[in-house]
Amino acid sequence: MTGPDQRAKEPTLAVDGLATHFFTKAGVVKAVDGVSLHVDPGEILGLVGESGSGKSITGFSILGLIDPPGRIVEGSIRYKGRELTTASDEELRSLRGDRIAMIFQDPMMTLNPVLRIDTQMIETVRVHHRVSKAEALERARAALAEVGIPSPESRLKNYPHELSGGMRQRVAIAIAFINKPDLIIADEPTTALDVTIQAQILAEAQALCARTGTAMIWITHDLAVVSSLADRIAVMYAGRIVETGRTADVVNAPRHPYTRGLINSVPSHNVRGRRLAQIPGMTPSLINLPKGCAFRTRCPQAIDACLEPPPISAIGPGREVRCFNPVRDPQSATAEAAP
Amino acid sequence: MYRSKTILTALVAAGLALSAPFAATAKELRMALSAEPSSMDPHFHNLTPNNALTSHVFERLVHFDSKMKPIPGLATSWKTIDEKTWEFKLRPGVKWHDGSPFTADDVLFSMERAPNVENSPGSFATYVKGKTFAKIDDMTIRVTTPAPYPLMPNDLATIAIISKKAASGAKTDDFNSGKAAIGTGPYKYAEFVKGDRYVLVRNEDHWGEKPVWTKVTIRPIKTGPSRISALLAGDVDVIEEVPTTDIERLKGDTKIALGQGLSNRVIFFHMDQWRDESPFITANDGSKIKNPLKDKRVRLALSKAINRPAIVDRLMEKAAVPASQFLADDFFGTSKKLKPETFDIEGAKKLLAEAGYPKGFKMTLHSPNGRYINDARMAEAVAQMFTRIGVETKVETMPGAVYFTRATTGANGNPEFSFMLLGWGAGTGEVSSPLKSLVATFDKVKGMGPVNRGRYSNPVLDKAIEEALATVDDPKRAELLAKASEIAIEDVAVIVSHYQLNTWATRKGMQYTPRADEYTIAMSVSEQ
Amino acid sequence: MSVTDAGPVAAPVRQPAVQTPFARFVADFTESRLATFAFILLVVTMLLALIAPWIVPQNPYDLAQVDIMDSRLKPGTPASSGKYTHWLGTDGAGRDLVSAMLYGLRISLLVGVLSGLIAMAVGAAIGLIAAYVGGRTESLIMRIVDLQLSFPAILVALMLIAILGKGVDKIIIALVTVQWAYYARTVRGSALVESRKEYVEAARCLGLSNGRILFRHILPNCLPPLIVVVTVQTAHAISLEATLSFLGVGLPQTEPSLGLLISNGFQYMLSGDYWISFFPGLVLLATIVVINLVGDQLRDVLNPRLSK
Amino acid sequence: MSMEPLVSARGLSKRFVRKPDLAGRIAGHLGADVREETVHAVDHVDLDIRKGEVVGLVGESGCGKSTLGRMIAGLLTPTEGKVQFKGKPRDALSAAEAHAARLALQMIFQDPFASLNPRARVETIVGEAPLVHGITTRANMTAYVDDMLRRVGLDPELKRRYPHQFSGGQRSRIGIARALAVNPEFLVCDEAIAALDVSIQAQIINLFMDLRSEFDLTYLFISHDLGVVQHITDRVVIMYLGRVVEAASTEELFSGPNHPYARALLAEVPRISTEKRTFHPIKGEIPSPLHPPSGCHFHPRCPHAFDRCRNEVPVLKEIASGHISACHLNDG
Amino acid sequence: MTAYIIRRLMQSAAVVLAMSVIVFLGLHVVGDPVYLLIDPQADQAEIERTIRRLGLDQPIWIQYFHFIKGALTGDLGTSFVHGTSALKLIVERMPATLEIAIAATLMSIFIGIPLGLYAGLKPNGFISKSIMATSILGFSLPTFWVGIMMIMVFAVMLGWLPSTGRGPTATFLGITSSLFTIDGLRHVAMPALNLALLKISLVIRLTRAGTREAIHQDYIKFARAKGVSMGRIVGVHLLKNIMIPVVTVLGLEFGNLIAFSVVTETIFAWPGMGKLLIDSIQTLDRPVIVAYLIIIVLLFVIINLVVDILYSVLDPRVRIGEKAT
Repeated sequence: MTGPDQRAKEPTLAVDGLATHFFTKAGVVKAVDGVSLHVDPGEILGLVGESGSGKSITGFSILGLIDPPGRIVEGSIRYKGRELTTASDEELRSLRGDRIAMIFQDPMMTLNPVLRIDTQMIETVRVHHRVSKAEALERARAALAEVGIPSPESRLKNYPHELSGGMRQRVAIAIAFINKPDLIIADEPTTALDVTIQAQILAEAQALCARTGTAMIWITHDLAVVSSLADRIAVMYAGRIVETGRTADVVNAPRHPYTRGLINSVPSHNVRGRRLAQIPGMTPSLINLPKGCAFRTRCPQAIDACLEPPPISAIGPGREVRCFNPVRDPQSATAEAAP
Repeated sequence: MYRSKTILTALVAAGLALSAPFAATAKELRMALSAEPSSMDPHFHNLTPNNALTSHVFERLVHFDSKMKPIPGLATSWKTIDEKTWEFKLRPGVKWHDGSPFTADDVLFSMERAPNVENSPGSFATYVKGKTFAKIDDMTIRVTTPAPYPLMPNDLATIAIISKKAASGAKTDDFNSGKAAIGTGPYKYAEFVKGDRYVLVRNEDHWGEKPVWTKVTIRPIKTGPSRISALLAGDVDVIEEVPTTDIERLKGDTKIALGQGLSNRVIFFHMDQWRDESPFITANDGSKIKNPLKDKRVRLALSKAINRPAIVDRLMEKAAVPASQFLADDFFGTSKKLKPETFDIEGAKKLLAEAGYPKGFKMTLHSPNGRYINDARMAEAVAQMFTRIGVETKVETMPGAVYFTRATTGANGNPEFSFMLLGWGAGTGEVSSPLKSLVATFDKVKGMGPVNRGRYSNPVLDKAIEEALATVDDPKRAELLAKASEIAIEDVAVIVSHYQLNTWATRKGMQYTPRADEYTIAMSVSEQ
Repeated sequence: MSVTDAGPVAAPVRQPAVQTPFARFVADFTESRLATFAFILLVVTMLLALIAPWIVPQNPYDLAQVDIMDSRLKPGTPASSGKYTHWLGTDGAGRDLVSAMLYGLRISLLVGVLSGLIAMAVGAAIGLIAAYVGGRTESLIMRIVDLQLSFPAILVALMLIAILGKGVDKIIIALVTVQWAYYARTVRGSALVESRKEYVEAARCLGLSNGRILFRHILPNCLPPLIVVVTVQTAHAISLEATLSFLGVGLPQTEPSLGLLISNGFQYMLSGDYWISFFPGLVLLATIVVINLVGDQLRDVLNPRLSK
Repeated sequence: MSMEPLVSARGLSKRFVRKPDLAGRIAGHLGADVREETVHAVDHVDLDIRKGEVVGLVGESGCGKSTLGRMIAGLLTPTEGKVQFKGKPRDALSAAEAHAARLALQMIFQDPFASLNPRARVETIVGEAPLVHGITTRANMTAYVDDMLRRVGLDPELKRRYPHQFSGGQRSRIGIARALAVNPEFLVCDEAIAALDVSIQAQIINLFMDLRSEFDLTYLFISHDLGVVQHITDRVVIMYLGRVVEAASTEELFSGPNHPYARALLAEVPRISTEKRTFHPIKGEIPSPLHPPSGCHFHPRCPHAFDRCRNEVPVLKEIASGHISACHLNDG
Repeated sequence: MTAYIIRRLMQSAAVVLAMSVIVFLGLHVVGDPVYLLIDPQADQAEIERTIRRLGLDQPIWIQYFHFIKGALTGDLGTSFVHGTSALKLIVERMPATLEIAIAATLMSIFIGIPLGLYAGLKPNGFISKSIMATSILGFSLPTFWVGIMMIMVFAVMLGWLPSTGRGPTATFLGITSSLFTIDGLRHVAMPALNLALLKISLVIRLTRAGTREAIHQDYIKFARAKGVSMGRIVGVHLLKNIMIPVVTVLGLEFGNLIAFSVVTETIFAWPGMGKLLIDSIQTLDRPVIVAYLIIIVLLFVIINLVVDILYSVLDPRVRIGEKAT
């Protein structure tokens, strides 16, 4: 669906060298430090990273939702060619929820508990479009039906607490899709849900994107989820993207030692009952990152050069890795792949 | 729209109501009281604020002048027919507020009702008891007593005369609602909002001198500083019971005038003189001792220890007079011989040593707080003074609610305390009242010494009091009462401290004529 | 052992040294300069109150040292004995105001702190028992707590003082009566929350005794909200005592607290002798403000929901 | 593996009942809608765990797996049924035996933050129970705690610190050390790795496996993560709304799940794949345990449901050796 | 709902019973009102007659029994001091107290919420810090002290407002209140503000705390991500959530307001229930005290009910009665 041949087209979103830092009393937290990525129309980009890797902050930065003490210190975010880092608050506001929407992690917390579903949906329409209340309500109803909510008419009259977690997340997705945005940033939208519900949500999201041509950035810590969903994957570690590429390429042949470690840590990727191939150590503090490559201290194949920060370099079409000493035998990672 | 219109209407109405009395001759007076009258029923409760309020509307046969001398009221004159019979001539031509004429029947009706009001927490029965009223004609009343009774006019000065026609079968609430509040007085009932305001309008048909004010609004403001503030802010014209602390300042205020006068109230101390061991007196080491207050020398020593001029000057802000006896010198039956005990620390110490207490003893002084002017501070000051002569004195103050029960019947029906601060206002305006109540031997049957909380007992004094009470001839009785006072004071039956001065403050241009009975009434406010 | 390849675990770089919860708490607390200042002021105030008898020129509660002749002296007037100066004047009974205020502060703090502590002990015990025992006992206790809380403190105190009479002990009894329920509710609430936490389950799993779990594990973790309540209630108690004194049902006349000093001096407000109630008022206000400031900061520091 | 189960549950049930109070009952008499509400968290479950075995307990939220685990660990009292330890019902144990059983059954908790007392140092957390129970002496406690920490891969130097000074993975290790310190035979791991990052998860899973061989431990491994369960367990039990629907050896279950729910569950587990996948999720949501569906709890979502499923509760039947399943389809 | 009301009723019945027993016994121990009320000149016979007239000669339990018997028929006894029905006395004075309590509540809402919102949205600004510092003053100043200061400044020195007392009343929609006249409002202003001061501080703090907490909630961030304007976020999303604790606390504090009016009414000579109570305590007017407490308990029941209903209106997650258990 996407590929190098389509790169000539203007991407829906292009982030270049984004750095978002938090200026706390304890020091500067470099939550996002030089992230570049892009999504094309209708494409699903999986942004993978563990907690504290800066993946959510990247999402919020795109929407201009970084609050003090955080600040975008560098880089550019271009939505269809429009620069967002310098855009006014009002410009950003008019984009949010209309052209770029977001879905949050915890469905129990994202809907305002004291407002009815219809209120929360209608306002999303009316804040961006001059339509009548009835028209907005109709769109809300349609959006609910679109995400597979049975009897949307009556659901509109409900308060969030009257719905289950899965239902609420569907409502949140419906709100995200209601204005037919060009881009949706989904921040771990299925992490808090049960497996069967997660599968339902994934199915809905996939179908919707395909249907509407909306681009999506799917942020997650779970490689397994994106590997079956995303067109491309970007792996983040300590505020930086360490590897990007088409999903199959990244999963089959991870080049960055971290990506490989991550894939190998997944139990189902190991022989049952055997010790897992684990990454030693823990995620470093973002205030006090190791010099050079942030993964250096945990990396089994670190070399002296890693004391310098590695640049991200293209190693193939649409395939980049940030490593001085990338994994050479990509097959080793997937050799034991199960099932 | 509807709302604003209604409010507007209400405002216009209110405005009219307010502005109407101001037209031409209208003169309104606003007075603030320190206590809240509980009823418009003049027989409901014998209480100063009630009596003061109701005396605007209702009159008595005999009135007290500002010095509490009996003067004609609804009775124009009275005389004794014999030792046990008094005859009162009623004032002719007096009309009730509803226009009906005042007659002897109303008097008999009033005397009948006064002691028997339902739910009364303190009736006038004491003043009616033992008196038989008879109508001679419409304008003449005769009162007979089983024994010679000289205080007849004083007693009858307490009982309001109400209209038989309007008040037959009336309950206290009927007076409050105005239904039965038909009097003969200089003011008519207009409004009674309990705790908020009491409004009176001038009775244009009154028989006597017409008061200046056409409309009187009386409001209770209990807190002293608030009362003063209301006066200073111009919200009221007259306030009573000016806190002594503010007298100095108000004297210097050109917008304010003060009226100050001697009251019928004496502040004194009762001393336990009946128990061999007094509960609140111990030796300095805390061990029990024989009750030292039984020794006259000790009582005298304590009296000498009190610096009365200092109390008057520093504590009462000069709103008091050092006391020599039960009532100030001007009152009927006082002794001209008695002088305030002199302040003499050395003498006091000497007397204590003579009595066998060279190092003094420990004592607790009990006092109410908020019942008399500066009572708690007074107790504290006196305790200081006693401590200086070696009698280490602790002060315990308590709300009147607790204090009077304990002081009267706290210890199995007897007074609980050893040394207590009290005040006495002679309601009858003469000396027999304190003598009979405070220092006569406690005797339930005879009704003597009912509040003799020290249980002082002196047969000589009892005899003197009884003799005086049976003497109808005024000069002779005055002499006997003075004699009795001298016996009591010289034996230090009680320690008297000072007579209170009552202080009223008015806005400039008005003057309050002070009253010894502490009444605050519109008739006493004159215009300058 | 093979597990060690999980690390020599990289020492956390955030905390350079062992940091006790207390040290962390101190660090958080001192983040606000105002609160730190308030805390120091509070300590100074308490110290002053504590050592009052040794630093003031006069024992204002000893009637032999107080003379009515010295009443209402202006600030700066020398004492009649000539040995010292009434820097803040004297009150209506002739007490040196500096002395009276420090003694009054003593009483006010004593009343506030003691009633707070006793109420805390009583309330915390009842709250813990309620949370621990559960069932009907808990319902009963909590209903009583609700009733107590739904009834205005000032009315209860007023009635109690009217019934018990005056005195520091009586005031404390009354204040404990109106305060214990706050503690009971707080402790029960947090004890319930804590006892649902997994570390309590873990302790039970480890076979630790109920008493040990209750007092060594649950109670210490209920302390933060309790500390906040103590500060708030102490300030409240001091203020309530002052109000009761104003209403004439407070402390004995000869041993005035700050509240009683104000309420006595209140009579002089309009007569120009402002100092009699102004200075005690200032000290009372400062004390309560300082306690509240400390309590506020405690609330912020100890509130897990606001922690960074 | 011995045949005698180390721990077994017999007909274990847990019901949570909310009874209306006096006022509620009066209101009920007056016609108000006041009912007693009952949640059947666990409904007649039988389970045997043999010594040295790792049993996985799988199910989605609200299925009662945690409640079951806590009943087995002795933290909750069953409403009905018995837990047997080494063949003896727990309530029939003598005081000393009960004490021993209590220590032998330990639990590892889910939340690495809530499961450690924030006001205790690591040495207290780990050392308190052994000291109280006389497993170690005060004099030897330091050495004992150091040893425990080393075993779970923590630097003993850190033992004077407080929980908030550790990362999630380290806290998990502390929690494991605490349980190990009383020499347990059996560990109930309740979602013990769910809150950890992927890379740390792997470390802890490895730790569990190492400890198992080192101390001859038996595990009940409660998890919703089928990937982990598949990797670590010998046998898997699947629960749905308080009931066991299927149990089998791990290999057999993962190669051939029988119950439609088990099949759906397995199918929907996201796996790392190189292909974009199309999802075919089962319909509907998990019903409220307050009002569970009649008959087979799964019938409203089951693609194969027929009348019998709505009316009759299916019983667990052995469909192959050691493989039991509760589905009416197996009868037809 | 029914269960809830029954529960409330049972609870309040228990309170009333407990309260009345305590007050009866307590006041019995304190003293005899007769000595306060009766004319000092009265002799022993008259004192005893009065005691009989007030029914105080009976053993305390018989007095209590009579009270209960009367109470069941709606008669809460006759005031010793006023000689009229205690209930009537209180009911007559209730409007005045409710007036300042309502005015004070409105003040705390309309002053407290905007200030609290501001302080919560800009927690580090100078103005916010000033607001918070001032609110601590509001907590700390003793009511009586502020009251007299207000009189001195606004009535005596500036002469803007009347010093004490209640203004003229007017009737609007069947309610007679001084809130409906200009002069009445001028009279209400100071006592109400005096009473409100503490509540304003409370509302400021609640609102600020609520704002600070809510602003970090996902649903606010989600609303921002939807492109909703800040005005609507604060005015709708935030405010509706903050109102829940504010209304609850204010409702419950309304009772305290009425209770604390004891102090304010004393200073401002406001003819309300509080002043009646303090006078009655001073004169040991037991029937009034007991009746007052019963009325207060009933008031609390009503207030709690109203608060709970409001609560469930504001917070759809709550069903009436659930909070109470």
